[in-house]
Amino acid sequence: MDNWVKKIRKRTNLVAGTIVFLIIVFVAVFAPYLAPTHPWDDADLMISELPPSGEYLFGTDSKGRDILSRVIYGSRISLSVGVISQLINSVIGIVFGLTAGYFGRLWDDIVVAVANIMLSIPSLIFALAVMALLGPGLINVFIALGLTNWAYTCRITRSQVLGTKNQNYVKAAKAMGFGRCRVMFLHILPNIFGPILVMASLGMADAILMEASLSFLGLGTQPPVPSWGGMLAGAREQLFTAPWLSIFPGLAIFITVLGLNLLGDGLRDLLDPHMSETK
Amino acid sequence: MISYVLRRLIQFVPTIFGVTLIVFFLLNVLPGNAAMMAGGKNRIPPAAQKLMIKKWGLDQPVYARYFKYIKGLCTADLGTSFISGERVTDVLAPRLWPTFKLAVIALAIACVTGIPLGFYSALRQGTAMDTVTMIGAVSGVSMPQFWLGLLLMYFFSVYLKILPTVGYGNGDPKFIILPAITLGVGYMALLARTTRAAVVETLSQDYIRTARSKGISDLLINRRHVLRNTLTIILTSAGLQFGSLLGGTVVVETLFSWPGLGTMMVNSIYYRDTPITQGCVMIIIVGFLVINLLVDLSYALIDPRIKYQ
Amino acid sequence: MKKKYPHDVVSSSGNIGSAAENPMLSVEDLKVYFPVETGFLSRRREYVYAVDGVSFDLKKGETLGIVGESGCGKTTTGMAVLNLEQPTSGRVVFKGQDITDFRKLSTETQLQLRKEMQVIFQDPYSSLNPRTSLDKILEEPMKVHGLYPSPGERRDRVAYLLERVGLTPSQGKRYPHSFSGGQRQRIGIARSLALNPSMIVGDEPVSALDVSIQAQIINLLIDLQSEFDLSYVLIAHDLAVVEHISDRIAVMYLGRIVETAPYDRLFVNPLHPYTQALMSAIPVPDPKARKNRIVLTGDVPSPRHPPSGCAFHPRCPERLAECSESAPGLLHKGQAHHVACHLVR
Amino acid sequence: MQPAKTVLNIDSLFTEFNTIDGTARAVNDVTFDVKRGEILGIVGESGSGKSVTALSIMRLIRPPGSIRRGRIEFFGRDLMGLSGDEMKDVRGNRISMIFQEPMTSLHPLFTIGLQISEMYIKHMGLSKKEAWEHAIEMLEKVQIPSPEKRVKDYPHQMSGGMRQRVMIAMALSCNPELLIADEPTTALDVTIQAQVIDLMWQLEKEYSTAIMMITHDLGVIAEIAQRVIVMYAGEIVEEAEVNQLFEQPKHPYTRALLEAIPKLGRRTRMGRKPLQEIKGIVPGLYNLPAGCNFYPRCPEARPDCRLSDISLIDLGIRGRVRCPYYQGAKA
Repeated sequence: MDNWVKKIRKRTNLVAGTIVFLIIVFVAVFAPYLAPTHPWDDADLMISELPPSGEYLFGTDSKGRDILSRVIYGSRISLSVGVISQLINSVIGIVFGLTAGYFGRLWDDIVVAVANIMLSIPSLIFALAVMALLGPGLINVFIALGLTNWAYTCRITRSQVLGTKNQNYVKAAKAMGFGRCRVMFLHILPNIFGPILVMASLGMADAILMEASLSFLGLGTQPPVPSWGGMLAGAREQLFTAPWLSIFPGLAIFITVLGLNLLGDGLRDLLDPHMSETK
Repeated sequence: MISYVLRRLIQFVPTIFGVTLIVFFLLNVLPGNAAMMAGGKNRIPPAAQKLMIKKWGLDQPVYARYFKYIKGLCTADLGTSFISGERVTDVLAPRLWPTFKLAVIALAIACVTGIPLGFYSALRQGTAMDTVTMIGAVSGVSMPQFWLGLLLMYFFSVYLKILPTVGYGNGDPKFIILPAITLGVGYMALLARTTRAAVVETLSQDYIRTARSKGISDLLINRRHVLRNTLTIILTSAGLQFGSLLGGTVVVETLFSWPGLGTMMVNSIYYRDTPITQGCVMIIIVGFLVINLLVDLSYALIDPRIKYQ
Repeated sequence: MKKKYPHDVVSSSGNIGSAAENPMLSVEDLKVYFPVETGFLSRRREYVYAVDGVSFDLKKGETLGIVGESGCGKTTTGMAVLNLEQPTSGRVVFKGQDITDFRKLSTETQLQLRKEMQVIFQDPYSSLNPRTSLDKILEEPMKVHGLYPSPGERRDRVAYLLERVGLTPSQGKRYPHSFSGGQRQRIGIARSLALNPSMIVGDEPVSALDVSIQAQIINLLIDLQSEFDLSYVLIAHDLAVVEHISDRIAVMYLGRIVETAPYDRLFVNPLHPYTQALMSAIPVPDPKARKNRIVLTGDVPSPRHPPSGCAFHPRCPERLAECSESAPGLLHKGQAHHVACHLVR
Repeated sequence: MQPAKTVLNIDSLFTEFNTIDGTARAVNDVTFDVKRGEILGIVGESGSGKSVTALSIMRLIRPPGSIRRGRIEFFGRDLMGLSGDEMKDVRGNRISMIFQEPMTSLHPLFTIGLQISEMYIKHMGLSKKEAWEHAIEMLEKVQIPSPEKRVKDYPHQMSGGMRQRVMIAMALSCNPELLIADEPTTALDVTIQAQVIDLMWQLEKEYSTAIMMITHDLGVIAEIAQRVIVMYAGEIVEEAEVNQLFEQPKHPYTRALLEAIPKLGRRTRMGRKPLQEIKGIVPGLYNLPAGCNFYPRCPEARPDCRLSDISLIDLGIRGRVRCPYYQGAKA
């Protein structure tokens, strides 16, 4: 156990990623206590486009709203999109990947074919198509992103199952007459959970980036809900007059996604000794 | 080898078919909706709606329309726009070249910088340079493109005033610099990470130890033994990740008002012009599939295990 | 620790292996083929002929050793007996019951059979679930089969098993990664005993272990056999290990048994040229015994394209013309010694 | 070149691996020499340091491992003092090595012809074409049928035994003075192992190359070696001429090892006696016992064995042994 502590400490990326992630969670949970003003009710055209100052740390936007408050509340959108859509992804991907890998035969062929078709559609393009169908809105973003990346989880899960299925401890479990569900969920799943966890944290980063992109394009979360991507949508026009509008929401996305990517990398190094011996 | 190439080519057909199926049904499951929303937020009188529904054949069942669409695809007919009534192919044709140019230049920037960086980093594992490069790479992967674009725009156009902000500039090369860099950076970072991982993995192989035991110089080991093996791994993952670059064109084109397929697609979604959206999606996906097909075919040249299959 | 050894049968009487009484396990003309992907566009289906007509019996309390080189089908035979591989054709009869179509049997029968037949694997590192503690590894099968229903009984049983294989019950809370290879193999053996089976198939149970550890495990297996009243099918490539443990030995080559005999007969009088070559190829740990070996030429052919006639004929130093034409059947040469070779009539 | 008696002389070699779990002393004060044209067997179990010793001689130890200290004299010249480029002229050219895993030790994407040619191009400065011709010649020497065809093969088209022959051809191509064979037959089947051992015998006579044969298999050692070094937990515990080692093993570990292996035909001749076990487990290199490393498992251990480190006792012509009680135990 001592070694685990040592190993985790040596992984700077894991530690940094975890800290960033915890900070984002903290900010999202306690947003009402941290934000100086309400993110959209306190619009006041008298104070529009003020540069960052002691009073408005991040400045104000064209409608006179405090950018710091909006960035703080924006963490709730990003985090919920990341968690919920990745949860949908993981459940679909794990169920299909596990059953396809374990049962094989026709079911496997079908799942692999569908997953391959899904993988041949660039994720953002697919998400855009789903948004075109459903129309904008936060709930629709959950659904669109939840349906987008499951094929990656499915592929990883399936390949892990194929590798684990022939491990002798699985054969031994079969030889002792254990049922299929017991073997799949109690013997195989716990042993392939590492790579799935890695996928999940990288997938969350991806989902957050995609939500920001969708909102930037005006097809994601709708105003006045303070999505980080949406806040940047109009920023280009004010680049000459109020560049700070572009800085802070983007920085927030960047740091959050970076944190999750570091977390994913760190987990991979930790859980996959094959890859980690290099550091 | 011929059998391998043939097999890959034939596998291409059902994939395309599957993709059209998914895309078509995704965009057409709500038949009335498209007509209702056609023309954007301006509501159309019910009488006109009925007329439009009839005109576009939206009263037919989805599968019938799908077969019609497939039939059209075979003759390179992507349908007609709901808004302008023009043929989709005519609308999209002038948009192809700007997007293609943007994607290729971004790809070139990414490959020329990303692969050497990853290689360099792997060979100097654990050094400060390696750490800096890899922090840079993970940052590049995490960077939202529209934000990076805004920052570049601010620095080069607003602050230094040496490059134009947005637009196509009638093909003036100055205009493509910022969009191409913006689009390429994420992909470059991906390539650098993939390359580093592949090289590190290869370096730990037994046959590299064998090469060392033969007294061959490090340069030759890296150039010949490592590179050759790494190439297949990089190509595979570069092909799969190419989708992120194509998806990025939508964002980057919108940010830089670049007259390509991406802006067209976003606009068509605003205006509920389904045939146009569909056309854009299909073209982008086919581009992605073709790239991956080329990647797979190139294995046959690199890996003898496939050649002799 | 003093060990009592089961009395050794020095002279094997002729009844070993004879079908005088009902055998515990009887395998008849077992075939296991694996389909392989062939070239694209070709309609022809190809197979790996992993096991191609194997027959043997196993009596209660007996140890049958199956030896052969990699690719000879010995492991597949073992897995087919346990129904971890589906036989393509042939019959597997266990305690008088035909179990070839395992999946068609009722669930209770399947469970009952699983309980009776257990397995020990070669690689002690992949044979234990890394996320399960020792106690759980041993308790889970008991729970599933409803043996030792009360937790107290189960705990006692686990403690007993651990002690019996040379571990201490206090180690039960630990996970497999904290044990060495030899200790893991002990855990694997304890697991195979958890259900009180009557037959154990051991797939190369000692070949992955260090020399100094091998002896411990071999001795343990021999001790347990009499104590738990077990029959063994022991698959191995090391003839010396097999001779030490087995009552009867079957030599396999390319999916078929070429010779089978009581261990002492086989050693004194190997009849098949392959058996002779195999024995002569084994390096003897005695420099004085350096000898002129029969060195076979060529490689073992692929089980995808086995040679015609006797599969051994391309490498056989004594082959006859007919060897490439017809495959010899197993001939009884007396005293339970069977051999499949045209030279032996 | 002046015919020297000693090809290689290793003096107090220490090689360590520094990992997150601590420092593993993989090779601990190892001293021995290899004489011209002899086959020296090094035998030991996993973790005994035999492979690390070989890699240390080649100076192929990669981080986190490193050679702490020691001299590796090759014809009187200390390899530790050579520059990287000078060492590359030694590797493959004058000392070459064969590895255990024939399946993974050859580059999968190059023909075997090219992989052998590299040796001639690098060390003899031959042209590609000449090197190719030599490669075919080498394949013929290692008895690969129709070498002019097989030279264009890729490794995946060959069996394990064939690949090991290719490795041998490659290793011997520049006629090295020392060949280090690290478990060259372990991954092979017995009948193929016999072929490879046979081949090595023949080539040894033809090339009069000194061979360092590393294996865990005492049978292989008895077959091929003239002198034997037994290693345990990073240390040499015994060294002796081969007949002496098998007839009069001195160290309790060697004795126990010889008793522990089942020998073909023994049961038939003498009935089944239990194999003599060596109790306990092979010690981890991170926490070696104090005093004699074998003490916890030794059937003949005495209380003072663990008090202080035991040094290797030189018995002159009878070899060396790391046990002060080797005589008492013999009786």
